[in-house]
Amino acid sequence: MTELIQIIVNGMANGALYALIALGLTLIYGVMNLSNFAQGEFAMIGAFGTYYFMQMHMNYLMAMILSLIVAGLIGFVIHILAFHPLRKSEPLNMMLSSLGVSVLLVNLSQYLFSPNPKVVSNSFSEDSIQAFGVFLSQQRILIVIVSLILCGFTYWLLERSKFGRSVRAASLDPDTATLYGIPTNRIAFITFVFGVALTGIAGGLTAPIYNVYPTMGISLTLKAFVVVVLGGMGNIPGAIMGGFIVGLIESFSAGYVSTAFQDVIVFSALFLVLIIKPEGILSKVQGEKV
Amino acid sequence: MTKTRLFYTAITILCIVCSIASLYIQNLYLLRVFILAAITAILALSVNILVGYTGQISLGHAGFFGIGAYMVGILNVNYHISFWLCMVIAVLFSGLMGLILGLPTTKLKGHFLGIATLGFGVIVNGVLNNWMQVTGGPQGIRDIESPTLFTIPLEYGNFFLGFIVACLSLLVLVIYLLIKSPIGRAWSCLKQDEITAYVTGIHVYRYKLLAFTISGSIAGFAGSLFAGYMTFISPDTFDLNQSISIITTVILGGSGTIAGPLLGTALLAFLNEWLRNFDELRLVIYGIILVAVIVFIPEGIYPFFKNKVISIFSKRKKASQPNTSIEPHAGKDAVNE
Amino acid sequence: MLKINQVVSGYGDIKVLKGISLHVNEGEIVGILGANGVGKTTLLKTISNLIKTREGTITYLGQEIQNSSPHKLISMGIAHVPQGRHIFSKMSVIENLQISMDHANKKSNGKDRLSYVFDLFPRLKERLKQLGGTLSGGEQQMLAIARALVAGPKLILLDEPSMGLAPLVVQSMFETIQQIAKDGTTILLVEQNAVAALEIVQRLYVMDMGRTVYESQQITNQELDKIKEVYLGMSVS
Amino acid sequence: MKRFKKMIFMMVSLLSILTVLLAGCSAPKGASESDSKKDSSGPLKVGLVTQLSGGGALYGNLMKQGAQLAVDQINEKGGVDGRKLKLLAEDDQANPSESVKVTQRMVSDENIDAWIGTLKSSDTITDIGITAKKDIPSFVPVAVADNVTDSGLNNVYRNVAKNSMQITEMVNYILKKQPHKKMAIIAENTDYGRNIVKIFSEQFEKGGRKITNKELYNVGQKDFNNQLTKIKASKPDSVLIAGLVAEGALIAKQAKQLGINQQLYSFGGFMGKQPMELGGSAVNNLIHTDYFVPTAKDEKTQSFVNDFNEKYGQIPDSYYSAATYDAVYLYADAVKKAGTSDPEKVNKVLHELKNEHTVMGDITFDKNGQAATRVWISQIQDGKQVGIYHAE
Repeated sequence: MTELIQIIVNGMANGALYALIALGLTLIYGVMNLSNFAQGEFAMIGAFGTYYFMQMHMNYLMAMILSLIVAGLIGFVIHILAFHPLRKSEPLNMMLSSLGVSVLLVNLSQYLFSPNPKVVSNSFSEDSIQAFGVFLSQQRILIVIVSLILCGFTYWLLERSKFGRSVRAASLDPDTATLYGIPTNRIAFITFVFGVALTGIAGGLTAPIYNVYPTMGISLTLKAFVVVVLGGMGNIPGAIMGGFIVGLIESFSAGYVSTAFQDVIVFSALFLVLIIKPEGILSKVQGEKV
Repeated sequence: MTKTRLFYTAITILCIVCSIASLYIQNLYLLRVFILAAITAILALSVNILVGYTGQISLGHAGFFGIGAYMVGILNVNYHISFWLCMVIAVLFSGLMGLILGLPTTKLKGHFLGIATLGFGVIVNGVLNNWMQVTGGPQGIRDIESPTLFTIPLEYGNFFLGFIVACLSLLVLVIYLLIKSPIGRAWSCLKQDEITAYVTGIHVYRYKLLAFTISGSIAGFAGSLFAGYMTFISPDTFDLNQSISIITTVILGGSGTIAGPLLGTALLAFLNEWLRNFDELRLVIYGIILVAVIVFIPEGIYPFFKNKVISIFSKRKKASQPNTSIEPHAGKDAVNE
Repeated sequence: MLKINQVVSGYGDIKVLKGISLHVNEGEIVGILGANGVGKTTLLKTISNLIKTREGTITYLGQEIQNSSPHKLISMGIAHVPQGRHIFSKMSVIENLQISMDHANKKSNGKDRLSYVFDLFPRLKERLKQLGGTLSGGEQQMLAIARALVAGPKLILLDEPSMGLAPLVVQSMFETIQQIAKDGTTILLVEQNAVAALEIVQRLYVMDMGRTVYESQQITNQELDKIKEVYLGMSVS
Repeated sequence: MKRFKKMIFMMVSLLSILTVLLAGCSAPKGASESDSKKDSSGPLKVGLVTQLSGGGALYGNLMKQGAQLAVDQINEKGGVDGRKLKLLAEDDQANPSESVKVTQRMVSDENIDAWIGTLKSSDTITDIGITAKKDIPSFVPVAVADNVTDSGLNNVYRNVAKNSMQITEMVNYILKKQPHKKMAIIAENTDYGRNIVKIFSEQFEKGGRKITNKELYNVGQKDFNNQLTKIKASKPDSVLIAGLVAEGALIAKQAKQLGINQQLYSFGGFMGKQPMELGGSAVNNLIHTDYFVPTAKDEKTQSFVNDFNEKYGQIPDSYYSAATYDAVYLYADAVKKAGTSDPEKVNKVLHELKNEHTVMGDITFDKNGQAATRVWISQIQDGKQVGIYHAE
């Protein structure tokens, strides 16, 4: 019984993190129609930023905030150089460009910061809380809380604010959105920066539990893609939901089937969903994106 | 007609020259580079059938590549079946896998298809890595028999290169014929607009499945060649990076053309080796070049230069022959599609 | 109000508009008729700058607008109702309207405009919370026009409002359009349904091959028959 | 008709291709084994093939640093018989075909005199197949899988204990000195990890103790809660981490956070101070095998540690640098002794070495080129590595 609860807790804790990364990915996909394979690299940037700012004797919170700004700025530059020129080109080209960006960022950071893992420790990172034999580290609790807050904020921003309306309109039908006064290019810019900054926060949050090293983003990107597809691409509640589902599938398959086949099972689940409900598990209204 | 014949003659001469030249390459390193490049070229051609001719994305082609290689490895080492028979089985089996993958995924589009095929690649890699009893797990399979073709031992790099160039030429020919056949026309039709294709009476689903099957079996063929050449295979070769590098090759070179993937392979193979001079910055530069090429030449290198050449030659003719090629981006601006 | 002078534009290598000229006066309903593929939709998109003008000028209220950003036009008073309606399908009716109001020039009287629109289309008021994609074709067209109107435009570019609608709906739609014009908004109407359009337009152009081939100042019955027969290929019975 | 002509034409082209191919039979076979003359006055070239990009670059760079230090030192002292050493380090991305390509390039393009590599055992085996064709002395300082030195090649030398040696030492130590009866294993899903799982559990269970469960993780994985939860549920009294430090330290940390406070064991990956840096207090009391102790009171070790620290500003505390450093020295000394860089003679000298004193211990290569180096059992105690046991 304890084991079952622990498995669920593990899954939910990881799920919250996946949701956060997927959130950025799904936003960017929605507005730019870009499958951003460099998404995880922004988590890496956020994590490195957190590490180096903390080396300058800043506190964890400060370092995270600064590093999310850094992630956003780098995202801005990359958007100008690698994605903006391709906005009218085929989506496949943008995706490929993002792959190039990923290679570039990973290897550049390896060149600049060496491949050695760096350790970020804050006051939460060591201890965990315990209830009925179930353990959860404090840092993970922090991740869950921050992730839920950010997911909620993003949801509110999109659904309730004027800016969010513009973003949704631009993602549904860019040309018509333009006709009604929405500067779609600028919206794409802002969304991209916002999306990668969110992922940057995720990087800063995970730094204390996962350590910081150049290749840390790659597996996060893959997870985020699974989450996004499960939840329906460009669908915010779907991404949040999908995050938890992937986290749970992972922990259950590790707990009851095989740890070695964990990834195989996750991707098989993805396959099943794609076959049965290609538009994602949460989507209600059918209707293709233009 | 004369143009076509010229094309064939050029190709034939090129192949003959390559085959002969391959026998006289003294440098074993260059030989290895060429052979591996030729295998990559076959892979690129197979992905091109999906990406270039039918407009489907595949981010999991290393899966087929791996299935082909492992079929040969497993059958040859464990059951001592001759290499050539293994190869036939591998090609058929990976074609079958293509068909099976195609059954659910051909209904998907764009990014969804991309992620689904990516998932296929991850699943295959996971199975290769973990199904210890059959695939040997991370250790891979060693001591695969080096093939012998009519008493020519292909373990010598020169002969293998000659053989593989011949295979490649044959494949180019087959694909060329395929593209010019009704199948190819159906593909290009459904690539442009599936609904129109459907209305025109093309069985879209079936043609997509066919593309998946053919593409899978060609990748499997490349895999069996790889197994025969390396005589050692392990799951590391058939990972996501491999899938990504194949599709990168195709798109950089120019998808939807035959010369594009070949040119892409040649350039990337060259780039990869040349960049070794830059030590630690190697992959940084590689990334920059990748992004730069896509940003500046999104249509691919081959079509770009071809258009350049054509525009130089056709300046005189322009008055009499209006350019009727339809821009692929035209639809993007249009609100009504 | 709107003056188009020798405009050339198109997609990629293909020129669709080959030097078209026309003008719209304030308060008019001007129709542009023509067969499929002669460049009517392209013309509207060129006016609203979704497609770049390559040669020629577009003057709106004495100001050249061919180089301004497309998203600025709505605040200048030009609203474009695209062909096929293109409402935001996964957003509610009210959100569709809000989007347009967000970027309009005169924010102050947004409420008035909203109530004006609901007077015109009471149906929409009943469905405020419904997602755009779930509306019927006629309702979607209403929403598309309403969305243009809440921005408080001086000029509406209407692209094939009758497309895919039942004849009865078309009739009431055209009546509403007439009403809108009466209320002081200038309308440039592109239609294939010539019969219906001819009922309401005050002036019309016939397009062919990217040019205007016919311009009529006053529409008489005699002229109507001629237009129908010569330019629109309809037999007059 | 047109189509028919086309077909004919294509058949002809095809046939001609095949003819050329068949004509190839009579072509000179010499191409396959060219024997270029080596320059015997230029620098001695030492090729190092290892992973210098991606996750494993962490270890590959340590190898490169060790080799570079040795090369620089030897050159400072005037080289070997007046010939300088030159290190060529290339990245193989831990990819088999890249590794083969790079090795081949070194062998046939650069005409290397000695080869050192790689991080992964499976790639190493393939690569030494290439160097063996030219009898190039090949050193394996890092890859520990048993079968690297099982291939019967005459030119391969491993100056580090093979995997089964360290596993045996560890099992013997636990059986003799530790009370733990039920052990869980968490292993990386590579041949390294898989081999440990296999050999360790065989020997451990032969000693009458029990393995409660075996969990696998992928290299590069960051979250091990799922594996650890399963391990915890099986109620072991100790946990064995069969992996390298990048993941191993995280495993130790996350195990603590899950309330697994049992004794941890591991292998060579936990050498040096990196485990403490990455794992903090979580790795305290962890017991592991050790090939190289930087604090050993050995003169050679101390001078290596000092020189390395001077050059790179850090203490070389894992065997990656030390063993690679040794490999360069072993080769240079062998050339000195043989008086020539002729591979045949150098190989002979290397095989005849008796208790050559190196940083890694006294080296004697057996007929397969395997040296029996020291294996210590160390424990991390309050942020320090302490040698606690050494089998005599």
